[in-house]
Amino acid sequence: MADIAAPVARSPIAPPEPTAVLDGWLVTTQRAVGALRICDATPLSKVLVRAAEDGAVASALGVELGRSERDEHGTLVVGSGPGEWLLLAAPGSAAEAAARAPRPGGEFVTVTDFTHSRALVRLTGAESPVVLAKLCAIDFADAVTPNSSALRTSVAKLVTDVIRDDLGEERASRSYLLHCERSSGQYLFDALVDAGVHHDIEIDGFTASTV
Amino acid sequence: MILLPCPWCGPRNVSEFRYVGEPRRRPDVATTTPQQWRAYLYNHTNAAGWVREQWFHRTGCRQYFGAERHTITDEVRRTWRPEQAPAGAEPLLGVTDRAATTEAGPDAGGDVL
Amino acid sequence: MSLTAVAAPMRLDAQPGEVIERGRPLSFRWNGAPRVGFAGDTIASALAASGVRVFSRSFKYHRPRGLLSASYHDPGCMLQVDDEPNVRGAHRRLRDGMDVASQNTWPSLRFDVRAANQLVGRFIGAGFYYKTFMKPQVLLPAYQSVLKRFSAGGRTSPDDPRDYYDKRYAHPDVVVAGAGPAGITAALAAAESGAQVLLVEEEHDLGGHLRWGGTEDLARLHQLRDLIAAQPAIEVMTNSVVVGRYDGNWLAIVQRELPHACERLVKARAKVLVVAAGLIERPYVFQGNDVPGVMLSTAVRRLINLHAVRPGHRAVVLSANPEGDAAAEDLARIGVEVRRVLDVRRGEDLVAARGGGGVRSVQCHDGARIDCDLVVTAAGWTAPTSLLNMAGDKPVYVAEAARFLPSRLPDDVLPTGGIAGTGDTDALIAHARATGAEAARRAAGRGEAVRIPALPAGRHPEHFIGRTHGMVDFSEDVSSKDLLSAAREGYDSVELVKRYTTVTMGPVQGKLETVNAVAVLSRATGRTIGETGTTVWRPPYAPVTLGALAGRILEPVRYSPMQRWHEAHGATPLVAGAWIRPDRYGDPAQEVRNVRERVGIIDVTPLGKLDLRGPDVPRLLNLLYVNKWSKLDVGRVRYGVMCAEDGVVLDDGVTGRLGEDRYLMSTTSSGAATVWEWVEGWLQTERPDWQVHVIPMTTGYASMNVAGPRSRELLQRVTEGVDLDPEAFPYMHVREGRVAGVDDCFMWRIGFTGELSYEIHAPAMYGLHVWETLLDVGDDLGIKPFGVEAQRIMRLEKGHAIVGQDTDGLTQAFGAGIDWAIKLDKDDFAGKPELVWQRDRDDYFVLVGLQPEDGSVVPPEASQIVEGRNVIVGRVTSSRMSPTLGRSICLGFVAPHLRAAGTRVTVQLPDGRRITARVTEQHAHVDPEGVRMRG
Amino acid sequence: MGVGGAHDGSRNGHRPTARYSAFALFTRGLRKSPWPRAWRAHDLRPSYDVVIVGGGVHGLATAYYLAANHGITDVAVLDKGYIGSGGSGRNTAIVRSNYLTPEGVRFYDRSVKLYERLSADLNFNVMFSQRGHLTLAHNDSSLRTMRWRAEVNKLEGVDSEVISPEDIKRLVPYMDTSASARYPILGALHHPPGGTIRHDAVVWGYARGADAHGVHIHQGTEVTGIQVARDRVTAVRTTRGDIATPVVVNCTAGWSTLISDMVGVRTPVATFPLQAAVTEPVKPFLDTVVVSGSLHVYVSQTDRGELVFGASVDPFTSYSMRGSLEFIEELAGHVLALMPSLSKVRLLRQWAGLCDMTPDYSPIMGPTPVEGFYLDVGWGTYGFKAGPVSGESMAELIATTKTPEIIATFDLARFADGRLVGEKGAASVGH
Repeated sequence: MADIAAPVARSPIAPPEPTAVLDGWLVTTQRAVGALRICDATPLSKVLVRAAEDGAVASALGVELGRSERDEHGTLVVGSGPGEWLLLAAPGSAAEAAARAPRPGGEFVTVTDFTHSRALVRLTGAESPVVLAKLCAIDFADAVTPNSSALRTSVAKLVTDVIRDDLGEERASRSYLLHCERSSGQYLFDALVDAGVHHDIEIDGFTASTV
Repeated sequence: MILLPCPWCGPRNVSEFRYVGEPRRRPDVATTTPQQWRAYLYNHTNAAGWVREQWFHRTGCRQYFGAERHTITDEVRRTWRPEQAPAGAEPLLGVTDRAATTEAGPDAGGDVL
Repeated sequence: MSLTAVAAPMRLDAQPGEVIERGRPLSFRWNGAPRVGFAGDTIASALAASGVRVFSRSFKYHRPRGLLSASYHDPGCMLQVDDEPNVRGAHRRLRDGMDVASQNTWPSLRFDVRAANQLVGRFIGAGFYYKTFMKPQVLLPAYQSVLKRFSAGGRTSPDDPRDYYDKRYAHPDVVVAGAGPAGITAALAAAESGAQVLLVEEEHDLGGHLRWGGTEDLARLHQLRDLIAAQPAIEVMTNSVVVGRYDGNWLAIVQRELPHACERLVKARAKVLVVAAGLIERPYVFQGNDVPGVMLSTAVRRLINLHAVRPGHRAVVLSANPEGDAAAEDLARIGVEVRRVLDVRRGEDLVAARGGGGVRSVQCHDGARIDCDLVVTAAGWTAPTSLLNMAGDKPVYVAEAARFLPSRLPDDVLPTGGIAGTGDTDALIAHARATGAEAARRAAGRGEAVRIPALPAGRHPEHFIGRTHGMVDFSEDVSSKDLLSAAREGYDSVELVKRYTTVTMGPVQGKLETVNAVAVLSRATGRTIGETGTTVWRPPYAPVTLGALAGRILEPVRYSPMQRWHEAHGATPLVAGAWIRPDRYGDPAQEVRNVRERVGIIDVTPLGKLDLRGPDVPRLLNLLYVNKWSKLDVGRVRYGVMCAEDGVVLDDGVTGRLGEDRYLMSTTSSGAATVWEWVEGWLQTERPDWQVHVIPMTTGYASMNVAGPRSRELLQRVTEGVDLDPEAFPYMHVREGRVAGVDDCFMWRIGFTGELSYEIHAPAMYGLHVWETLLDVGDDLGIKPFGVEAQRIMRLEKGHAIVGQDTDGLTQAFGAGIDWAIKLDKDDFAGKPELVWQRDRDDYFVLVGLQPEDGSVVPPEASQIVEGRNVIVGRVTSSRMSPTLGRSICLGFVAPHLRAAGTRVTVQLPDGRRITARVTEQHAHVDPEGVRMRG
Repeated sequence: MGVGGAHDGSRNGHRPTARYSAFALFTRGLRKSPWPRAWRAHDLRPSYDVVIVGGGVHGLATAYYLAANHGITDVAVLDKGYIGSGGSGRNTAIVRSNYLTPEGVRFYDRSVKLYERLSADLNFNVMFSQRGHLTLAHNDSSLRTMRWRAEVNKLEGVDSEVISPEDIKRLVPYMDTSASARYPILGALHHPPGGTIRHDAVVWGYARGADAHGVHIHQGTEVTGIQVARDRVTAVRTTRGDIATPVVVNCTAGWSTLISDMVGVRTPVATFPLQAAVTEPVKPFLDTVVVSGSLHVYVSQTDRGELVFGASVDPFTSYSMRGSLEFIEELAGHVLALMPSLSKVRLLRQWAGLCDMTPDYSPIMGPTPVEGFYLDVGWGTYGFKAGPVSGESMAELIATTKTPEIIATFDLARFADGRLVGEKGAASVGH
């Protein structure tokens, strides 16, 4: 065996300098100070659960299509499709999250670590719906897509899961997670930055608190 | 931009969907004649009025579903999941592009392996 | 006297409603000469203030043209502003430093040689070009080059930058198109009823005609503006237009001249659209109606009251309505000598206006001839029903009111204001208030219907065309005489006359001229205006820049985890659909040699990958592929070909069995999306009872192929947990292990290049790490990256067909020369019946290997294989110079009688030469026995 | 038996026409004497030898050639609207013959040849401008298809050649031929005989020519039914009355299924809208027709300076001709991808027509199982350019009851027989 350096995980989105390794991932250490922030959240663990739409797995997870909820472990469970759930958890915890996924006997269920297969971006700030409105035909008004809404749609002509996941005290800070297949991650990130450029969007580095 | 009510996701712009075509019953492979099989491949009612057809929610839930659309007004009066087809409707067929298509557009993958 | 006064002899003292800021003078250039104006001026008002009367020359006869409507759709005022063509000079606000030029003039506005066309006007009436230049044919290009010189448009340049344009979506409850008093009132009422409202106004300010009205109008204007400002539920867009209403109340709104963008397209899904577009004043058709100085009453009132510009010195006014009377009063107030007011309601009329560069006199119905430099017409109003038509309305003509009124509209479109009927301001406002409230109710989908009071049609003289012929379409130079003769020749329906004369087809889009054209046609055919009908109004309502329609460039691009490495190492990029890939790093032939002799590595991440789970996967594979899958052991991979139901080859790839119920299917890069939908289609609709989950993994794995005789040695240095011994890990097998310190990597032993090779699929986040490690660790073995081109060469050396290149849209599986894979003894698979019949036919072209007898000649791909003079009996689908064999090699289709190995075929090269090529025994040119890849 | 024998061929009567010429323009201008009608209106007769459904270029050309080439003049052309109100007046008036299959090339080349002399034949200037036609290739596979077309074209004697990005830049200086373009241009198929024509003029010229031979043109006459007895056509029912006839020709586009359904003939046709748009005039800068199949767009500039744009058909079937916003958005994006400097040019008008698509991107022409019922349908997006040759061949077929060789591969039976025409590979955008 050759002498091989320990692998560093990389997001498809190039981190601006300066960078550091956090939880095994190369991330930017830039910090945003403005009101509108975009963060590459790809290091989050992503687990896909597939099962019957209305079976035991569905009731165990308890999250309907189009909604998202945090479970007692802090994992964000997203009803991302019919009979399909996306679990978002802290970096490096995919195996634990997968292990916790319900597997009732007799039901056909598939649990897949998806971390390496997807890009994840978090857009935060009161103006984030305005930015999204440049790229996405969905109505981001509170009445239509309140906090915890989740949907898959076209963002910048790319298939993207959009999950409204407001942050902060009382969840008062409007925030969206955008999740797409990995090879288009840089494209999606660039499109969001372009859409936010006249709203003074700033790039924010990934931190543990991004979960 | 017409709205298509996806049975799972609700109303979305039609650009999120791929039009599949009029559903037709797949003939029994063991007994089919060339005439039957090619009618299945190629023929359409192509009606000017209410038609039953099949769509695929490409940028959403990625499910196939049925719809009843008026081909003159483009009004969609109902949609259904494959297992909920209304009486008399042909079952939805997964045989989406029954005949192969070679059309290449920006969204096609290109020409290399 | 101030400098400004000298430069602007027609500028009036301050007017009560003026929008110019006299404290902010602006300088600009007009056809090269310096001019001044004020902030708030339009280009046209500044020019008019400085004494300019002629703004352009007409399209065909090159008649001088002045201001007509002094609004966005003024046909005489299309200007070149800097690098922007066709700027609406009567709408665009003046900016400091603008370089403004007239467009349709050569060599100059004052002296235009093409004005000679006026003299020959009687010979070149509408459609004259259909009647001449038929023979000889050679004259036609000459004629066309002459015609091109007459193009009225502005100038573009290949160097013009693509400016910043933008788009956004909106989801308002109610959109109000038009912010005159009715629109404002409707918006307020809707907002008060709880609706989120978008109020869209084409002009720079809210208020419609109130802006150029008297004291009372101005008081009302300020009151309405205050109410709007206080209403947070209304978003106001000025200098913006609802340009289209599409199915589902999908509205296209264009915002112009924004701080960051030239234009922005807003795509609004409105629950309810309120159309309050007001009325457009219609020109009157009489001789000389296009002489500069003949203007509409609204133009005169705009010039005076908004921009403090004196439109002339001595005026004659033709008035059929109170607005015309008000214009006469405005003129008198500012000291213009109103020499006569011809009142249509009393049977008075205007017969002709005379003058060249400007009007000098008019002739009246009673024979009187009056000298003047300004003729004002107020002949009536056109309802701009475009948006209503787009919503399916067929407005009906009401003769007593001399106008069209809306008839039937969908529930989500409501008209109000002048477009809906006639009434005094109070009646219109009451209508608008009810309409706004009802719009909000319909948007909410609940509440009790609000009764909308009916508006009367009103009364107005039908005064479209006078007793002389005049211009109907000012932008296309179509006169009433042209329309008449077209109707006589049989072009007597409204659509035919439009197409024959081009009336209404110019940049004004029929807003000023449609109703007049219909009036002329109805007179010519003896039908009523109602019977004649109007042309179809097509979107957009106002012209929209291509920039706004295109918006920002949103074309998804896909990169593998190693793409940045490729770029840093000199790779030539290859655009392959959405993917950007390395085509080559240097000489592809050298890259090939390195693989054949040592070891190379290629990034094949774009290969489609579907993770298939579940007990029914083998049934699925049996259904999708033409070959058999029931007995694939864990750890093995197999090549498969898919056909569509017509038997045409759809895709190919290898699928491996990773575990008891887990398979990884690979597809071609370009076919990845299609195959995924194809698989899901069968599962969701035809075989919903099967237990299979399909998980797309294409970019979950960074895929790289390590190929060459030293590939095993290289991998032994970095692989853990996999025995790489050929006995333990033979050809067409798959193993899972740790590569370069990365867990969960899959390795497939397959040989697309024909070499001993390992395809490594590493979790994508570690892709770059694995790639760099392999290159680093393999340095002493001579590892070099290779690109797509080298891979194409090697796959052709090996005779591997590419679906879509070595097959086409009609190639059924037997034609691809893969008879060995097609298992017709399976009960069913996609396309099976067609393949059964194809086998029985045996009349199809088939793919074979080909080698030119002269190995130095590479017949370009798509060279045809011919017999006799021009009978096509095949074609070359792939061809390259083989670095391994030192000769040219091909794959190609040949007719059935040529398929036998050893047959000589004739290939016609694109340069016309013909060469001979030999059909080879196998598709493979190099190592047909597969010794190297099985090693 | 041809239908010409049923009646005296000149029953409808020829009439002297006022010849069009520069001299006549001049003399009439001097005398201020008006031109006569280009075609006449008639009462509907109770019977005709031939009834053609559809007063577009196909129907009128068929009528014209029936009369001019075969002396069959007892012919009625019916249109539910005005002549040319369908696809003939809604297409983007591009003419070319650079098809992929030998039979396609031969067929369209015949059409180009007829177009070249049509102004003289009809004494009506149709303004055929053979300004050249470029089909861009943005990737390897489309470049290969372009070369395939060029090679087949050359073998059939049609002028087509693959040219380089540098050649393209010379022909179209506005084109972004840089390698860094999102869809880089690798080459193009250059087809010098291709060009544009004044589409309405073709309709009117054929109408005037047919009328001069005695053909009756009935506008505003909608077919509501077709009577069939013992598998033979006997009469046509219209909104203006019934017509007895042994021959009905379906020359409609968009609505062809509805006409075929009247006699129970099933065709593999699906109707899709095809949209187009035009800009305001700008000074002429584009001399050739430019097509990009990968970007689904084609562009030409009229002599007046307007840019005319077209695209591929809409993504789903419909009989709607209302047009969509997403069409012009996508179109503008693709035009600017090719010619970025046009961002300030304004789109003036958009419209839609209906296209009857067939599975193999080729028409359906010929007899049907119902005797006397002929098809000239399934014209997809390429019907206009085939107008003259279709009229000529349909006329020959009706007059002789023998299928001319040039349309033999376009028969209806090919679908059931599995003999599809191989035009599909070239036709991602068929203009």
